[in-house]
Amino acid sequence: MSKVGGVGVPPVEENIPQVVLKNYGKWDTHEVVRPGVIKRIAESGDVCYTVRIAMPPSRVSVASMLELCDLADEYSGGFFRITLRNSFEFVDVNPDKIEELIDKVESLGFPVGGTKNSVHNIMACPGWIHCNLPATDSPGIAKALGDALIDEFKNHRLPAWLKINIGGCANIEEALMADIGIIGVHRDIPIVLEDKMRICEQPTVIHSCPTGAIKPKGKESVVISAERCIHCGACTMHCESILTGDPKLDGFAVSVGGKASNTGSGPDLGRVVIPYLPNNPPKWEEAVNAVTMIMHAWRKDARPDERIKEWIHRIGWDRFFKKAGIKVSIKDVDGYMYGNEFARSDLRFGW
Amino acid sequence: MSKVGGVGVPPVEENIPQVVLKNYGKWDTHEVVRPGVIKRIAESGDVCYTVRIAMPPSRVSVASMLELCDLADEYSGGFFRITLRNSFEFVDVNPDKIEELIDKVESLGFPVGGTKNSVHNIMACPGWIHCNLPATDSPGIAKALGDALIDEFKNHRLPAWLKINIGGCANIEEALMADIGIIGVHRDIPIVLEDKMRICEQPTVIHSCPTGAIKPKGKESVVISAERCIHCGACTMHCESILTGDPKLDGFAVSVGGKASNTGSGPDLGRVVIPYLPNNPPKWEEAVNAVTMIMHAWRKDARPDERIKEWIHRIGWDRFFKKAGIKVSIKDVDGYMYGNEFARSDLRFGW
Amino acid sequence: MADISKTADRTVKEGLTGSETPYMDELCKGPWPSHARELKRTQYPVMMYEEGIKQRWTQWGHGGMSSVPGLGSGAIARKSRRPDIISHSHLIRVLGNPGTFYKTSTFRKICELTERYGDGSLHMLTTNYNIEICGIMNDEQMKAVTQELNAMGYDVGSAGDAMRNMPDCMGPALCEYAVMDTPRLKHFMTKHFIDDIQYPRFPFKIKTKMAGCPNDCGKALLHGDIGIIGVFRDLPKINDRRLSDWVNRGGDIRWVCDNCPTNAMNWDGKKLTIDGDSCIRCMYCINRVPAIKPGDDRGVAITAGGKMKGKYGPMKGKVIFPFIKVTPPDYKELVAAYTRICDVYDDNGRKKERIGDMIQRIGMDKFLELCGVEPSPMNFTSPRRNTFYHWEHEELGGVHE
Amino acid sequence: MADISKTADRTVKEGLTGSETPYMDELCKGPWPSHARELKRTQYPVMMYEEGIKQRWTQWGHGGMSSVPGLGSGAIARKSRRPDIISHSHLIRVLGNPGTFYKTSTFRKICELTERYGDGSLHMLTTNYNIEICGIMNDEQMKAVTQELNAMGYDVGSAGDAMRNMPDCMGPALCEYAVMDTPRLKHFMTKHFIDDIQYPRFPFKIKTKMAGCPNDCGKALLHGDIGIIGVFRDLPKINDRRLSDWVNRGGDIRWVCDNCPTNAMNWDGKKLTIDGDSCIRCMYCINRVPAIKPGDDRGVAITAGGKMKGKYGPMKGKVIFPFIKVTPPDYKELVAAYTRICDVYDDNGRKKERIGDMIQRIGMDKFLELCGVEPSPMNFTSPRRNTFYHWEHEELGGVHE
Ligand code: SRM
Ligand code: SRM
Ligand code: SRM
Ligand code: SRM
Ligand code: SF4
Ligand code: SF4
Ligand code: SF4
Ligand code: SF4
Ligand code: SF4
Ligand code: SF4
Ligand code: SF4
Ligand code: SF4
Repeated sequence: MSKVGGVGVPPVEENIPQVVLKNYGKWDTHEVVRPGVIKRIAESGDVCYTVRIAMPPSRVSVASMLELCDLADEYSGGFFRITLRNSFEFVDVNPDKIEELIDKVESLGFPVGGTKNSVHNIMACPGWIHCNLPATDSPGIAKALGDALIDEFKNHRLPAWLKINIGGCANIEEALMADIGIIGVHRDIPIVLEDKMRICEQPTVIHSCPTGAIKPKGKESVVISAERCIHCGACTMHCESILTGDPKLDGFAVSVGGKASNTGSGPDLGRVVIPYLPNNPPKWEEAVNAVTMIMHAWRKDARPDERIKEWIHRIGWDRFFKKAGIKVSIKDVDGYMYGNEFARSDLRFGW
Repeated sequence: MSKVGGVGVPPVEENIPQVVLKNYGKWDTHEVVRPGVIKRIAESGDVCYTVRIAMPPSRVSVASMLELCDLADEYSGGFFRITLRNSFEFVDVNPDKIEELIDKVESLGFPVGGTKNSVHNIMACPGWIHCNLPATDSPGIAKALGDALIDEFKNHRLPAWLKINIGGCANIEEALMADIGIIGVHRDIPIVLEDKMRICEQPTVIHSCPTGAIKPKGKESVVISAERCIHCGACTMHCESILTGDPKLDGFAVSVGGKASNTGSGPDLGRVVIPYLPNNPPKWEEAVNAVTMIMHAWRKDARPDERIKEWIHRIGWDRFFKKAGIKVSIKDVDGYMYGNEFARSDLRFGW
Repeated sequence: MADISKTADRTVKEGLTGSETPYMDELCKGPWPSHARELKRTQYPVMMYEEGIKQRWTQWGHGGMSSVPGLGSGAIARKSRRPDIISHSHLIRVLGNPGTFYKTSTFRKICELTERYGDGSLHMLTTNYNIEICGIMNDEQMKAVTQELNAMGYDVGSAGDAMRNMPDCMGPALCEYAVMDTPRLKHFMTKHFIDDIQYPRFPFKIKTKMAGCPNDCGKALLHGDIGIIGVFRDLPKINDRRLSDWVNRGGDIRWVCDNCPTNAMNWDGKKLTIDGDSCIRCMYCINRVPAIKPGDDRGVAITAGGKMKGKYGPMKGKVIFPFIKVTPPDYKELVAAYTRICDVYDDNGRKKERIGDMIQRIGMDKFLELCGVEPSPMNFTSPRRNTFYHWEHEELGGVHE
Repeated sequence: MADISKTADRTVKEGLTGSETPYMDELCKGPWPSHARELKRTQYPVMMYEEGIKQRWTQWGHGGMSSVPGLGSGAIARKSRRPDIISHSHLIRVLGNPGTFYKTSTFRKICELTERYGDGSLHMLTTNYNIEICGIMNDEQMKAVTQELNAMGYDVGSAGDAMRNMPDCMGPALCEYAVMDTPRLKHFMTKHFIDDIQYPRFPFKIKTKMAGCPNDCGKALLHGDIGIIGVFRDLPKINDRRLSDWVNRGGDIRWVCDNCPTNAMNWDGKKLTIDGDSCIRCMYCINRVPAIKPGDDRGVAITAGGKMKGKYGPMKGKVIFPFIKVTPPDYKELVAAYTRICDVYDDNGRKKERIGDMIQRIGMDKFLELCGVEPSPMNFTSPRRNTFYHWEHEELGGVHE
């Protein structure tokens, strides 16, 4: 059979416009001329305009991509990027044609924005579209949030940027790395399909559990202890005969304060401040309310250029919960057997 | 047989002078009129002078205590305190008599000082005087340090105060809580006295080891694994037949940055920056050099009112090691199975 | 080829048209781009999603890494729990381009393949920055797609216990802050390690993430099993003339100084100085002031152990090699350091144990030793608190024998 | 009585005189008070220490908690590894006075007892602030000493797996910062819990440490198995007139503002204000400025889990009850909270497991629940990072049955 793979990725030069190649490594500064449109100025004086649009969560049709390709051909010499937040960017757009492009692409249903102090493109995993582990439907929530926050996507009115990531389960994907994250949580223990059990390899399943919650039951099946299970889904991932999820109990948690860069108080993962909200498609009111509540408290109180993490760093968690109107529960206290690191060892209280 | 115990401690009123009782809870402010002498002023206008002296590490003779009692009778109406750093304080001294008292008490061999921005009294455990676990001789080191730092005890010339605590072994006692701490470290595994072993209860000993380094050897004895042993001494503490210590290998580590109060960057235990120095009585040069080296680097670089912990907090560990002239070793990296918490997760380097 | 595509045994057309999809119809409304609308424009079995929403439970069944014929990796297989709608639906992961730049001419081919062999839906991009071609039904199709991609100079992989796609940021291609050439490094690394990307051989997945500077748009430190991030050691460079122009044009330098995390900046009204004893190269002043640029002593920091789940839970990466020079074309030092980490993982990791969990288990000190790192404060936030050392035989001069 | 003291079978006089003690003689020199000199002024078997120094190894053997006849606790027994010098030497722990104030009249009696029954050496004080009467040779002596102490209103205890002495700071007796009456609380607690101090019954020792304010001179948070520390909830009080006097007399208020850890202080040149949204009641401004005093809404925070060794190594205490009102004479709320922690430890602690290690093992959330604490941010530095929750049956509405 003929060879497969071993190729790698195309060279950089193949997919970038002339101006980018010419000024590669020689960019001097940039201006965000309007939400979604970044003007990059090179030492040579050359400029390169990019136009950024939001993308549908997790899945896009070939039909839509081809429409975007048509626009790219017409306005950016056929060049585009998918950003690290999965925004779509037309690269090297003729400044005089920008408004025209914006009209056309927005009329196709792709809003322009998501730069600087705005809500950026929302990242979400496939959830119920294609995965077997989700406790919640990331794309559905992303869509509901996008609809609610569209004006903040299209404007630069926030103290700093607001990034929202959504993961359908404890695998979490991006959620904890965002200013606000949504993470699917299973609450019931996985279901063992006794009859099917023999297709899986008992030792492997037992080994897959981080907390040792899975014990053998006879030669062929296993039992899961509710005391030890942390609902991580690893067993379901590794064994066909263990099902995770319960329509009546599944839901999601909300985290805040993720940030990657080394500025301010430095990089850190977010912290989970709302342990559980119920799944409520297709409008996902609970998710929308939680996010907007946090966003408004931050917006009202933060200093310019202060991301959610830095805002909390300044005012302290004591005051965050008050200002955000979130009730503290015992679930906020890290008691995971391998966690336990956040117990307080000072009296520096902000009553 | 007649009753023993059940008494408790004498009431507060019994051991405090009139002025203290009268102004109890109504003290308004204080001045350190000279090193070792604190003047406390009450709302009523009353004043109370205390005179503080250094005490010998861990042991004092009745003879000396009686001499101090004589002075207390003469100069402070018979009242004194032992502070939380085991300094001895004459309480309520007549201001006109302070110089006289200072002369007399210093001629008895007790220096006056240890207040404010000075080296305070040095705390040390009994070490070789009376304990079976020490890896080093805390009192000997305390004495050597005191001799070397006497001028800093008698003056207020440091950026902030400098507290030095010494513990003879991993039980550590006070060491990690001080600006500079000295902690005895055993390096060899404990010695099992096979023949005596049967006097101890095998399971108890095995259970006493935090890392499970002790395994049964037959019915009556045990073996200790060098891979797992962390030299904590718990087994020796709990079993007569296990000896800890090796004259050729025992020594001590040096820690910095302990602080209890909630000011500045808040309370924290110190960190161990020198993993091992050899025991070298009676002059303990290595200990004296390490402490003075750190003290000088701090003194040279710190801002007024900046304790060692706050100094390091400002300049970062990167620069601390450079400035203190201490070589970083792999031993500085916390790899204890239950530790591991200090691995660096940012790129905020201070080259 | 055509025939292969026909072999797709998709479910009854009714299911697909989505005539009875009240929930998805709801999700098609509103201003934000709708995945529901997108799915309806494809052959994706919409009833699978509609039913999922209705029952509030995914209708999809077991799945995970599967291999493209002739390769060890490259696909995700997915069974369905609703054979009445569809039996299964696989997808292929196409390695993302350097800098994730695309041009329509080649991308249209990818669209065509997706139509021909898949259900017409794409995942643009995954959070590890691959393109997923979805709705592929069988091995022949997978192989065909892969071979056609190969012909275009594209490739697949990045599934299972292999090295995954190595996402980068746009870096010098468009960004003024780049101190490292991420796209070219990505291109080099992908070719250099293509076998490890396509043939799983590690205890668990290895995700390598790259960023061109400490702003870390690649979030490499937070979630890279291995992170490669551009850093500089000397101080930020200040262009005095340009700075005063900027200030005169209204730039608020005082504000920037106030926000310097270590108060390292001092503006006396005329001149800006940066205190070398305080600056931690955080990028803030550089981000805010065009007259301040990264220093010239450049390289990369390599981190390890970032991940989101696993035994010890979410973990940030830890600094292993704080500074490595970047030396194309062979990137010798970098490749050596990177390979060392992978080998140590390969030799010491337990099955399904991520690098981060392994480090937690064996200890950071041990890991650094195994990696041959000369430890420095760049490896820790603080030295250890306990004196529970392990002493090597040499350190004891063999005395205890 | 006299006879009992005579029964002491001390070692050969030669050993004691310390004629051959070059090391100790060296340690007698120099300006700092010398323990060697002190020991030489007593009947302490100096050759034990001299030999220890010479051999660089303690000459003392097994020891630890031992009990005073009629009591469960109160003494430390110590065997010798050098029977040629001395066979053994025990000591008694005399509970420290409230505020550790003493008066010569009673203290001289303690000296006399030390001469009569001990070797004439004292430990003033231990790091848990007891007086140790050293060099006691047998049970009769221990009992005699204890009874004579009892007659004076003094007592022993604080050894073994019991509640230990509960050291306090001088507090309101001499300190202007005190927001809690430490000496009186110490007196009350010692009497109230005297049985638990004298009869070991816990998994391991419980050290309770107290301090009158967040300056924590008692280091209660750092190393108290249980810490009781005075705190206030309202803002520091500023006396404006007094402040401007202080400033006029040269007080550097700007400097103090700069050192406020949360930049909560704002001095406009005339008036000082403290931002209630930023102040964390750290005490700094109060420590530096006589015109600033602690607030009036006062109570104590109770911490648990501080210790220096044990399985998980050195640990700071953790905040359990952030604010408890102090209500003499019965201190109802405080005693209830304190007792609750001890009971939870008693019920859940493993043999020789300190409270801190137990919390680490069972989890902070579980511990707070067992203590009946209504959790607040005062209990954590940050909320949890993982979603690995345990869901109680009630929370699931019994659905999964
Ligand atoms: C295009 C993109 C890189 C790419 O290769 O795709 C990018 C581009 C830029 N980033 Fe970024 N960042 C991009 C994702 C990220 C991410 C990753 C993410 O969002 O998931 C991060 C780390 C996550 C985070 O936010 O912490 C990130 C952290 C930064 C920072 C640090 C911000 C901070 O908190 O200090 C800067 C510096 C700044 O903004 O001042 C930055 C700055 C920039 C600049 C200004 C760099 C430049 O000179 O062009 C670019 C425009 C920012 C903007 O959108 O307004 N970029 N940037 C990504 C656009 C994502 C999007 O579609 O919105
Ligand atoms: C497509 C994608 C989500 C997305 O919307 O982007 C994804 C999808 C899946 N992830 Fe993931 N993961 C994806 C990025 C991530 C990330 C984010 C990242 O890569 O930075 C994480 C968190 C970071 C990390 O790796 O820790 C992530 C952590 C996991 C885990 C947890 C691994 C662990 O340490 O325990 C699993 C479970 C496993 O692999 O055993 C998992 C497993 C899965 C599976 C294969 C589960 C399954 O088989 O049912 C999902 C397939 C869904 C499907 O059929 O469409 N996914 N997964 C991402 C594909 C990335 C790629 O192109 O390779
Ligand atoms: C007498 C004593 C309390 C007692 O009941 O015995 C005491 C007395 C005072 N302490 Fe203290 N502290 C005493 C041990 C401590 C300790 C414990 C220790 O040293 O082991 C601490 C916590 C450990 C530490 O240093 O972090 C301690 C942390 C403080 C602080 C916080 C310092 C800081 O870093 O913020 C203050 C406030 C200040 O100094 O501004 C303070 C302030 C004071 C004041 C000024 C309070 C007052 O108004 O009288 C007293 C005089 C300080 C001085 O010595 O110059 N005291 N003080 C202790 C004297 C020990 C000695 O002999 O030197
Ligand atoms: C006298 C004293 C040292 C001093 O110079 O002050 C002392 C002396 C001993 N300590 Fe201690 N500890 C003393 C305060 C401490 C402290 C400091 C404190 O109390 O704040 C600590 C660290 C804090 C803590 O408790 O964690 C301390 C942690 C230990 C430990 C470790 C316990 C553990 O968690 O593993 C041991 C070993 C044990 O108890 O099993 C120990 C055991 C011992 C023994 C009994 C060991 C032995 O039997 O060989 C020592 C008796 C020495 C002797 O014969 O003179 N000592 N010990 C202190 C007496 C306090 C008191 O009056 O009750
Ligand atoms: S986060 Fe969970 S639900 Fe979402 S794709 Fe990954 S594994 Fe599936
Ligand atoms: S969900 Fe996770 S914790 Fe629960 S049984 Fe499965 S593997 Fe174990
Ligand atoms: S610290 Fe160690 S050596 Fe010192 S008294 Fe305590 S147990 Fe003994
Ligand atoms: S010293 Fe500590 S670690 Fe070593 S064997 Fe004894 S108890 Fe175990
Ligand atoms: S990581 Fe740095 S170099 Fe890369 S895009 Fe972001 S800012 Fe630019
Ligand atoms: S790089 Fe960061 S730390 Fe350094 S001067 Fe600029 S803002 Fe300050
Ligand atoms: S703790 Fe507070 S009240 Fe007690 S002595 Fe120290 S400063 Fe005074
Ligand atoms: S108490 Fe501390 S935090 Fe509050 S204002 Fe004073 S110095 Fe600032």
